[in-house]
Formats: sequence, C-alpha cells, structure tokens
Amino acid sequence: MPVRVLLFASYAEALGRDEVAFDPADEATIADVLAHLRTLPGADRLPPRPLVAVNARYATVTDAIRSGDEIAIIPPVAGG
Amino acid sequence: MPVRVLLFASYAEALGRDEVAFDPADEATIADVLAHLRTLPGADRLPPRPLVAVNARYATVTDAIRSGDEIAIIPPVAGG
Amino acid sequence: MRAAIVQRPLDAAALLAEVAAVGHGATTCFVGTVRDTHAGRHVSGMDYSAYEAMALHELNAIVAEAEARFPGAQVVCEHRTGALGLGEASVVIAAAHAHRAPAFDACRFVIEELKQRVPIWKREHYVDGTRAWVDPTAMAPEGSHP
Amino acid sequence: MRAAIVQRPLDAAALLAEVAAVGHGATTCFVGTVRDTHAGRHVSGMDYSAYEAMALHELNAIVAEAEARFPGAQVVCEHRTGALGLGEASVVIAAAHAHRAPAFDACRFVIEELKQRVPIWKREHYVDGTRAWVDPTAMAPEGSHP
Repeated sequence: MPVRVLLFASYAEALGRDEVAFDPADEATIADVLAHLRTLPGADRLPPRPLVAVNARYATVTDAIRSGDEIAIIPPVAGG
Repeated sequence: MPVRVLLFASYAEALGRDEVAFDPADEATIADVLAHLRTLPGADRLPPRPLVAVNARYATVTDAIRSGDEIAIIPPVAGG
Repeated sequence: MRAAIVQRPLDAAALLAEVAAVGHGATTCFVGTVRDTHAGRHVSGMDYSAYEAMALHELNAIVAEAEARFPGAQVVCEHRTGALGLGEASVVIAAAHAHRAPAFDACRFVIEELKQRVPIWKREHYVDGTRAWVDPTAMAPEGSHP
Repeated sequence: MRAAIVQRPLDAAALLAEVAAVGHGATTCFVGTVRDTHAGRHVSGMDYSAYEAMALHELNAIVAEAEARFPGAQVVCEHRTGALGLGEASVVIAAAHAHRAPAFDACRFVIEELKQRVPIWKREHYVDGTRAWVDPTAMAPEGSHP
C-alpha cells in the first residue's frame, strides 16, 4: 500500500504538485522516498537534505516508513 | 519668599499633610529643607536620605534652592 | 512617542493600534494589572497616586530614551492613577519596530525604567480591611514584581 | 494554554483578555504584521500557508513548553494563514504571569521557537508584480526578522 508524500510551498511549486504517491519496498526509509522524488521533473530544485516529517512529526531520513504513513517534505519554515 | 515642599504617599501620611512651606535662608540647599522637615511631628518616619526633586526633576540634597522653587520629597517609587 | 498619566481605564488595543505602521513587522505590549496577592497577603484593590508633572516628565523621558536606544522603535506608554480593582490595568506599554528583538527590548526597557524612577506610588488594600503603601526597596526581590 | 491556526483576522485584545486573571500581574503580547519592505524590496502583501495538522501540533507543543519552562505562565498563540495585506497580523502571542520577567520571556520563547520549527510558509508579493517564497535560511540574519 502506498504512502502519501506531501509537498508544500516552494517544493510543491518546484515539482508542480502538492502530493506524490509512493509504494515503498519492505524496510524502506524516508531516504527511499527522497530518492524517488529526485526522479521527478523539477526535483533538482530540492535541497540535498530537506527537512522531513512522518505523520506530522519531524523525522530523520533514516527513519523507517510504514504502509499508510503520511510523509512530508518540509521547506525552510517561515512562520511569524 | 518661601519654597513649596511637596510630600507624597507614605511621607504625606507620616507628616499628616501633603505640602509644607519653608522660607529658606540665602544659599540654602535641599539639606536645609530636610532639616526643617525633621522638626515636624511624624518626621521620624522619613528615611535618613530620601529621594528629592526640585521643580519636578530629581536633585541631590546639596543642590541650592531658589525662591519660588517646588521641592518634592519622593518616597520609594512603586509604579507599574 | 507619547506618554500619559491618565485617570481612566487603559486600552491596550488602542495603544497597539497607535504604534502600528506598515514599516513595523513586530509590535509588543506589556500590561501591568492589579494582582490578588502580594508578598503573601490577599489584596482587594490598589490606589495609585503620582507627582503628576514629574511622573509625566520622567515617563516621556523614558519613552524617548527607549526610541533612542532602539532606533526605529515607536513607543507609547500610559499609566493610570486612582483606585483600581483586581485585574485592572495600571500601565500599558506598546512598542513597534521593523524587527522583533528591538520591539521586545524597547517595551521591556520602559517598564524596567518606569519602576525605577517614575514618581508613582501605590497603596494596597487587603481583604482583611488594612492597607499599606508598597515599598519595593523594602521587599525581597521575588515579591517586588511586577 | 491554547494554540490555533486560523484563516480569519487576529484579535490581540481578545488574546490578552484570554490570559487575564487576577493572579497575573503582568501580561505581554507579540503581534507580527506584514511589513512593506523586506530585504530591500517593496512588498505589497503576503500569502501564508501551513501543513496545518503539523503546524497545530508544533504550535501547541511550543506553548506547552513555554508554560513548563516558565511555571505559572499562561500562554496563547494564534497564527493566521491565507492572503494578508500590509499591516495585517500574521501571528499574535499573549503570555501572562504573576511577574513580568517570565511573562516577557514566555512570549519571546514562543515567537523564537515558532520561527524555528512550525511548518508555515509565506510567499511575498512585491509591488513590481513578482513574488517569492521567503527562505529565512537563505537570508542575512538582519533581514530575516521578524
């Protein structure tokens, strides 16, 4: 079952969409999600190590992902 | 011509009035005003070195006073 | 910049609006209110009095110093005198700046200086019917704020 | 404590009132507003967007951390998203405490943390018709506030 990969702000603009589906292999990590994103048009505008989140919590690229997870690639935050 | 000596808050309460007239000698200073105040009933409740002001500006006890000046004896401030 | 000693209720929103400007990205405010306890005693209200001409002079000087110390800051302060009930505001300060650090620092500067040098006094009324002048110089630091 | 991501105009006075209590002698607030210049460019407006579920979680966590770090503090924060015009408030924080130092520090803590970790983004619209996402990590520190 695929995970949802959410894109926001400048990253959504770069890839021309705000959501990507990804069907992870067993024992996949966020690094695998990023590797997949980098195959898409516009991904050259993503930084080498973007902030990432799993299920609305900050995570690290080595974190495992599970079926049904909501992964988010987080551009530099600019609230306030 | 006398100077006005203003008393406030706890000092006014101590001396039972909020204003005292004082007729200064030539070359009088604020120290002379304080010496006069200490002859009045209740003056034992004034501290040894109260804050003082001349014409609504902080001053020091060695400052000279002039006819018509408004002298103030300033209790510990507690604004805010 | 503007400072005032007033006898009416204070309006924090009005002071925030007064310093607002499209060049300001950050506005801070401080509201000091009458608290129900002080130094372990139950307070029922507070009388504020001032040497008004001098208090106004000192307050204006402090606001001007804040704007000089934090260039670009716009600061306004009103202090109320008279009889105040619990929770009523005795002082409101609003400070605006392009950036947040000087907006906070200017606001803080004003309240700290105000407490040091503006000739305003307060007499606490206690629930037990007694009352006393507040003397910050006689109190433990912990109990002397705000 | 309370945090919210909202799509309506913010009301600083309402947040000040929300944290008011007779045990609080000091209330502070911070209002962040859309500024007319940024990094030397003339700004005409700003679009704020958020990863809303996560932003709400982080904002609530920050407010809870502020109250834990400054025991006795009561803190509330609202951040607005959507299209904002010049001078409109994007964020309001109100913090109250018995004493003024923790009231200021709690308010400051929230805005500093918010800018570090709450997933909210803004796109500036310039007077010349162009627009750009704001990236605080790419700017000189001077231009990155507030």
